[in-house]
Amino acid sequence: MSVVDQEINRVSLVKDNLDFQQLTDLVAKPSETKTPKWWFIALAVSLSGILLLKSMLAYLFWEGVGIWGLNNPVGWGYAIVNFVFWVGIGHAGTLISAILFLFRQDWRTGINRFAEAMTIFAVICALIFPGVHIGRQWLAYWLFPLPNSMAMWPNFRSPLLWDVFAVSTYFTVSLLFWYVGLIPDLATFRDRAKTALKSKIYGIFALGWRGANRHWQHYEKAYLLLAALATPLVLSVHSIVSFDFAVSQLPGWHTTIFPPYFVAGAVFSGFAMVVTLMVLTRELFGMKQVMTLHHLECMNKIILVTGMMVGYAYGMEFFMAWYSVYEYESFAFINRATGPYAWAYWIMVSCNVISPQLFWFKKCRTSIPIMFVVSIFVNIGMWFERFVITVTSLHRDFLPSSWDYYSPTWVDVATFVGSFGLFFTLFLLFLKFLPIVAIAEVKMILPQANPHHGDNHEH
Amino acid sequence: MGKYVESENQKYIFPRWVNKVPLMILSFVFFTVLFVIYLFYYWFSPKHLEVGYEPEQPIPYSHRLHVGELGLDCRYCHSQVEKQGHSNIPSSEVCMNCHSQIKTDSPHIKKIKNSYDSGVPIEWVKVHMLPDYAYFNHSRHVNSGVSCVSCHGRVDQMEVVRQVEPLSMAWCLECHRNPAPHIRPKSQVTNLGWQSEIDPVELGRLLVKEYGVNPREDCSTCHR
Amino acid sequence: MSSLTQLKQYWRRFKSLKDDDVKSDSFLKKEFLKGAAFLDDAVSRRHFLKIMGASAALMGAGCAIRKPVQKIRPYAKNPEYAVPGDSLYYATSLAIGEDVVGLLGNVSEGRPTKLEGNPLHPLSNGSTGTFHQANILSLYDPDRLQYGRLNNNRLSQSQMTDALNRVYRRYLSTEGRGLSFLLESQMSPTVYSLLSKLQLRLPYAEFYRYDPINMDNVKHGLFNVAGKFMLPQFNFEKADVVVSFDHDFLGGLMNHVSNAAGFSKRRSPEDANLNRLYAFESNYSATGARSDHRFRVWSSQIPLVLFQLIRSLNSYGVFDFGPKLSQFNLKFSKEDVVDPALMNEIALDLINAKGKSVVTAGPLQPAIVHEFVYFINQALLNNNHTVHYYEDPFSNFLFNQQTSVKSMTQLVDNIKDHQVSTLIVLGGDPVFNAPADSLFKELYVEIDETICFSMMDTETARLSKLVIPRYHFLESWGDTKSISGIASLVQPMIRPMHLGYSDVGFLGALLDDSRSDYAHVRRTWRLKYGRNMFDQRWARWLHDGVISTVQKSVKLSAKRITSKMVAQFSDLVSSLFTLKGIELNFFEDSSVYDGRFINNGWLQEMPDPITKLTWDNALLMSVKTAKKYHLKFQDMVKLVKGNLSLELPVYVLPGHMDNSVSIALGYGQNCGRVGSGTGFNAYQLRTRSDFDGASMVSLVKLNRTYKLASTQDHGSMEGRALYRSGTISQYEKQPTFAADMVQTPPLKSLYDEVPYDTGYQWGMVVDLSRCDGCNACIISCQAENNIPIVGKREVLNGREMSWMRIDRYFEGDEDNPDIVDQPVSCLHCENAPCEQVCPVAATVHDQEGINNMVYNRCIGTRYCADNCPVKVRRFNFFDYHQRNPQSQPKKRKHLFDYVREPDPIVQRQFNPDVTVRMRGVMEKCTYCIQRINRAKINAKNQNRLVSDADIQVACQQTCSADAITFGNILDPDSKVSKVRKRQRNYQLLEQLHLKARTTYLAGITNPNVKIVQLTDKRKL
Amino acid sequence: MSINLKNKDVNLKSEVFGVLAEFESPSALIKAAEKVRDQGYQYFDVFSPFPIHGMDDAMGLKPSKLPWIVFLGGAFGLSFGFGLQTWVSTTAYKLVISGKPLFSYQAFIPVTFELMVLFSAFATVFGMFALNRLPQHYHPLFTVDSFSKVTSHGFFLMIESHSDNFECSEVQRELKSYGAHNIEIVKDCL
Repeated sequence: MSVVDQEINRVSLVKDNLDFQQLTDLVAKPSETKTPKWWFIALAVSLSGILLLKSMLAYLFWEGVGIWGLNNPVGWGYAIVNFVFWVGIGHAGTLISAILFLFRQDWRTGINRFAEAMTIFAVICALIFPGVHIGRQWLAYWLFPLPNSMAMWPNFRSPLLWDVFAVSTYFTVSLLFWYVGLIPDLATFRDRAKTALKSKIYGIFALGWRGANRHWQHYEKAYLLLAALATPLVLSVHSIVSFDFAVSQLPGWHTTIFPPYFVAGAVFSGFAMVVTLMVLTRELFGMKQVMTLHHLECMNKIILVTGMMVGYAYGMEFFMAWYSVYEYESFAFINRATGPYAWAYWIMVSCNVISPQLFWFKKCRTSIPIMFVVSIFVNIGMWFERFVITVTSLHRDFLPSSWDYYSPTWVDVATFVGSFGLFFTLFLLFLKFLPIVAIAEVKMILPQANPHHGDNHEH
Repeated sequence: MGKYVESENQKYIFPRWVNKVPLMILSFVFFTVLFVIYLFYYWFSPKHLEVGYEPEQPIPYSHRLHVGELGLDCRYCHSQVEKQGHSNIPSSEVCMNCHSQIKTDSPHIKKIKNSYDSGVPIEWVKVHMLPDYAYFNHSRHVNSGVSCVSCHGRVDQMEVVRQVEPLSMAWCLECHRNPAPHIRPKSQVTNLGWQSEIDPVELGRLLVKEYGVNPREDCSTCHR
Repeated sequence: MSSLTQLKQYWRRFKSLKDDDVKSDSFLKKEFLKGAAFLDDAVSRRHFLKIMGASAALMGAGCAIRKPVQKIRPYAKNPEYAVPGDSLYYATSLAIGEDVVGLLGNVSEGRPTKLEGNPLHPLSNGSTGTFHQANILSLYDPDRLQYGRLNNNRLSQSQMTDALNRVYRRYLSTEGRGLSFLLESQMSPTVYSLLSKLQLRLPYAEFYRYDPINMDNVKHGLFNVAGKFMLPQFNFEKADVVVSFDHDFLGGLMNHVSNAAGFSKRRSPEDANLNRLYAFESNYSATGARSDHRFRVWSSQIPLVLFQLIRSLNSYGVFDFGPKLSQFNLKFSKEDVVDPALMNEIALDLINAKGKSVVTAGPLQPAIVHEFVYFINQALLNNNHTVHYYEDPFSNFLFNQQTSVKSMTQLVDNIKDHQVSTLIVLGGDPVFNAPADSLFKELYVEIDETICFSMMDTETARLSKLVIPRYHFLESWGDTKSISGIASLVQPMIRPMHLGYSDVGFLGALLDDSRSDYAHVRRTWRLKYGRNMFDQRWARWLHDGVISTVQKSVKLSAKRITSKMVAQFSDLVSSLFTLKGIELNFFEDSSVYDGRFINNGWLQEMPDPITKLTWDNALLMSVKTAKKYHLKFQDMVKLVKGNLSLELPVYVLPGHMDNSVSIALGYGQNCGRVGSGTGFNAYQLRTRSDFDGASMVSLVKLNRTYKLASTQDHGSMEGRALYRSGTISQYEKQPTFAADMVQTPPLKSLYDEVPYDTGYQWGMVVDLSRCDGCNACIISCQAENNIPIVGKREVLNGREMSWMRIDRYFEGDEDNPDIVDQPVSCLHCENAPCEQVCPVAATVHDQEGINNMVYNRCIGTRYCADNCPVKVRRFNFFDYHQRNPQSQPKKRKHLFDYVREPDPIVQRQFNPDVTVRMRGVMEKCTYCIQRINRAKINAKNQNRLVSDADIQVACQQTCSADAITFGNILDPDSKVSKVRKRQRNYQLLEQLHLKARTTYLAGITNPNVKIVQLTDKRKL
Repeated sequence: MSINLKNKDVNLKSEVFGVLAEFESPSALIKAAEKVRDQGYQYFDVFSPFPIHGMDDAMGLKPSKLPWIVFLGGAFGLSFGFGLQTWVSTTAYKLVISGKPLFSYQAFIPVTFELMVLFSAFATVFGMFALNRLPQHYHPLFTVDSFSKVTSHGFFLMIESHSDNFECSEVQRELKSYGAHNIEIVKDCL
């Protein structure tokens, strides 16, 4: 028995073996103690980001997409790049909570809540762009199969329509998943509430959860099933996003390697974003005992792996271009590395392939500053990856006569910056008012949660 | 051991009736959705917005009187309908053909006279309107035996012309997909009251063959 | 709920609306709005808010707003033939410079919307050039002069008439002393008859002429030879070998339409034996681009080259130069410009094609050159066979017997010694385009009374005391007579929109003649053809658009070279060797001609056939020259010539002659909202001494740059098989070489494909061998399909809208590359990549194989454009119609309404059969679906099938080279189905399995094998 | 042992809903649950801050029916998705797109899959709610103050009064014998 136990928790996932109550106190602290000043400052900053985003969108609706840098060969620019970027980031959460759950990776419990929240906020940011990047935004509802007096229906052969379904489904399911996970912890907050109002509000969302085992039974089953559903989903979403490119004709887009390559990239960027945010949060909210270095190290290992996968994909693309003996294809890639957008390409490579190599060394894997910097590099690199794929393939395709150069306008940039405002606003609110850590799940993996735990001490 | 102290927290206990609330909300949402769907389907559809449009015209020309009672043929005034895409609105000249003698003292006829003399056109209010991107061709329809009635209704019974069909794309397609019920002998196209002796659909099917009626669902058929 | 019932009432009761019915809008605006983006409505803000209140839920969606109230205004008296919704064609003709073309005006609802060539007019044969197509826009140019102006006071029509009469009466007393006329070239017999009347009444009135672009040198050259002012016309159809000395007979305006037609007939091997074209030039012209052998020479050295040819011909005993030749030889044999061996081959080629060749020199070459060109043609027995000479019908007028420069010089001198008290400028813009050293501008303002008769508010108009607006030719009665003697009528198709006169009317008013223009024109021809049967004749002329098509060429007996000629020639040639520095050449611009089309948006945005520049001209120079002066694209330079200078940007044009630069004339005016501030005024460097001929300039680099808007940044084909061409021998060896160029694995689709094997199946074939890249198709398409202009800034952003573009590629070494032109518009692929990616099915196929673009369904994802392999889809990033500089503020009707709208005058040009696209939708070539539908409906109403005769798409109709064929590819009798079967036929990017409906016939060149061998040897 | 009179919601008219006992640890709880199960009270439940391994067997619960609900949801989503696309492109409006056949099922797979997942997810979550009778904001247990611990570190077991042979004092005695250290009578106020 005891041997098995030690085997199970050979690395303690929670520092200074807290008991159940201390754990609860720890997680509930941010929402119960006085809000630190930096939180308000950060909120103010990100709110002004939202304001920026709002005004840019208003301008866009008034004037038309001409205010962006798009031109004739390059019909897709920042909007789509940002969309793919945010969706990509939005993969970490579900991946952590679903796939790692299925693989029984107990260390996920410390961070999954946090990562899922990030997922949802990222997907919200992503969802803005496809909606507004079209020419006549007020007709966006034509994308949905609604009966109408024109007797017209959407075209289900279009990858863009697949996208609409994929991303909205993904958002809905992630939201459900997240909320289901939240219920017991909301109940915890309800029961600890200091004021009637708080207890009322949390109470409403806790749905009257009372930890009954007859509930836990269905609840666990539901959680398992959701995980089982979310796993193929999370893989499908970015595959389908990649279809937007892969199903087209363009050299540089029309590649079979895209789905796995995109998924890997998504996980890569998602985990990087989680690390960035986690490093900050555990410092600022004193979650060190739950979000341990061990967690971060695991994350960094995955970043290293996925980074290698992405690098492999980069190489593979070139190989296929050469191997295909298809002049247009080969040109597209030579143009990437040496053409007018070479700068973007090499930023991408150095950030995505070279910088994660540091994580081969445990020192770097476990050094907060290094991992913080690298994770930010990876995010930059992944944004450029999308930029490179979208723009460099478009700006020089089949007929040299229509070749052109794309450069964003200030509106493009401002809109992108604004989307970060939205992201961080949501995130800050989450940090303040919701359990950052899945309390119930962490308790499950505490040693004393094991029903036979008691016995060992008796003998 | 824990800092947990009971007296600290103000616990709120929901009254029993709250348990019914979720169900109520659910049913409420359900009905509002139904309502909204109805809103779209009827109130905001051409069936409701377009049909029944009956603007007042500068001159109260009565189709009921001229067509219904005096038996003028549509083509007397709308003379281009068989040759052109547009079915033309008659020029003041045409009115004057008769009204240079008849009812010359009526104030409205005077208006027409003035326009005829001065050359300033009479501003009729358009009743049946298609959007600019839809190109409807009268001649093509009339020449394949689609009666005026099919789109304009019993104008011969209208004191003031009124829109009776939604003229929506879906409505157009209905006929384009199944023309037979709307095809009649070319000779009867302007005879609004015409009734077929034999089963109209059967007749329609025959005429579709005879006239080589082959309506398209292509976008380019109506949109250019 | 209550608001909803109100909504209902709103639809039912219309009384409530009566009060705020729109009365403000002008008659025109209402009449001409079909096809425009928004219509008048009577929805006041109040009612609008009511509706919105009701449909607040739908506000975002912006739907459920009922279409606004529309008014129908039938004619009070129906004019004959005028049928709402149907277009009528009236014949007319247009003279620009000395070029005359017969036209048909497409008039719908009383407004001409499109010009087509008149098939009955021999110089047009149903096709046109760019200027003729774009002229319709000049008619609806809101910047036109709209009323007379006397020292900046408006004049009514009657006041203008009085003003002119007063002038006339004043000078009657002095018999015209002090009165001077400055004319631009006129081709109207009636105008000339009135002019002669003027000369009669005012014998001492002086007449001068000035045309910045003219045929003077040719005329005077031939005059020196034959004593007649003549111009040659070439029968390229019969010519096997053509040698052009700096003559852009395919690119220039003069006779372009007929030249291109004749020339192209000999360019497709299936139709006739290919001709062969040798071109000697310094600038890269359209003619050079079509040539089989192009030689870069300074245009100033053309005489020397000409002499080389003469020498070679002489050596083969063809050209009898007389005794003088030997001394020539001694003088110049060292100075060969072109490799004599090659020249011998050319000479041989010409000799083999005796009587079936053409030698021609450009109008900018001095008269003496044209004299010798004449003798060469005479020696080669071309005269009266492939080269016909026609006497200028108006050369009996003394002022027409002088060169523009001479005439202008006299005028200037007379102004100087105060012999001119009144100057009447009959058309033209001399203040802008007179030679820089003539100081015309400075002197013009000193004249007591200056009268300017002009359509636009030109610089001349602004400096004139009295300004009289000139009608557009579509508003006026008149007539034209081409140099070759083809007479045709000019009839109005719309009531003059502004005050003013037609050319005839102006002179009539001046002569105090109360007769109408109509009467004047009739009179001219009645005097010519007599009274009997005149009305019937007149009716026929009006209908056909031509009075007589007989072209009586001058039959010339053999002429001999005089010693005077030889002397002149040798002087000229010897003077060449003293030339130092950089050679500067001016050339006629493909967009603004001499500057008169500066305010025409379509032409301004039309990419130049060679440079692909829009909205500007630039200093063209070769790669070597640019390197030499460390210049690159868009660098500003200062050209200095004596005390004159001009600053302008550089355009590096591969194939341009080294140490030689060229500038297009006509830009850099301040005229109109569209044209002002575009380009640089080359006239500032043009002096009388070297008005035509090249001049020497020095060049200073400025460290500034200037953005040039080119529609094609990349000139190389990157070795891709896009434009496919081969020599005639290759073609004969392997006729299908073009299709074989790209080897693809068997192309199979994942899906079983739609067969398209019934009914009409539309298709197009473009013969690259015929196309000379003249751009006429682009403008025609623009006029037919309501395509907006986007302005220079948007062209720089790469957002030009034209549905058709002509891809220009350079091939070969950068010193003297070949230029190939490939017209590309939507290929209407059967497996269209654009369709499958559209999420809302806004672009789909119809049963007839056309790739429909449904604007009203499009939400603007731009995905289709991304996935279009040929990038022919055009996106409305903004609403360009409302952004046009000539648009005006609009009374907004509701929240989602526009703030601006196109000027109502411009709106009249819109084609009512084509939807005007709003912002945010994609558009592209539709195969002129509106024309197809019209033809189909007419045919069906007549219970017959559509045949070739029923349909011509806009680009095809206007193409003078007959390079575009369109029709039903299933119909075995249709031309397109036959042409499609030709072995040169190939698909663009067939490896993508597009199954494009638009296919291409490979370009075939006919190089001289011996010359190729020789040059290859030289290379080794 | 003694009825907790501090409980403000208890008034004389209220009737006994069940007996609530608090235990020290998961292991204690699981043992107690086994005993109660053997006693044959059919209406009892245990309450804990997190699911406890083996508790289902200890309580003798039948496996959850949720998977079947999810299966139905998925099946519906799948057929609805594919059906919709097929109907739209072959029946509703026959449009030729990129020369593909009207019924190009290859292209319908992604949306079909997504809708299947979507509807299964809905079935999972709302099925779970249904099976758990959630949301249920009021429950007699919430009237018990000490019960607040259940979401933090409290382990409870309750036997409901409407179980057969439920006798209040007897039940309390038994629970005490199972090692419960704090026993309360839960009252349901009417």
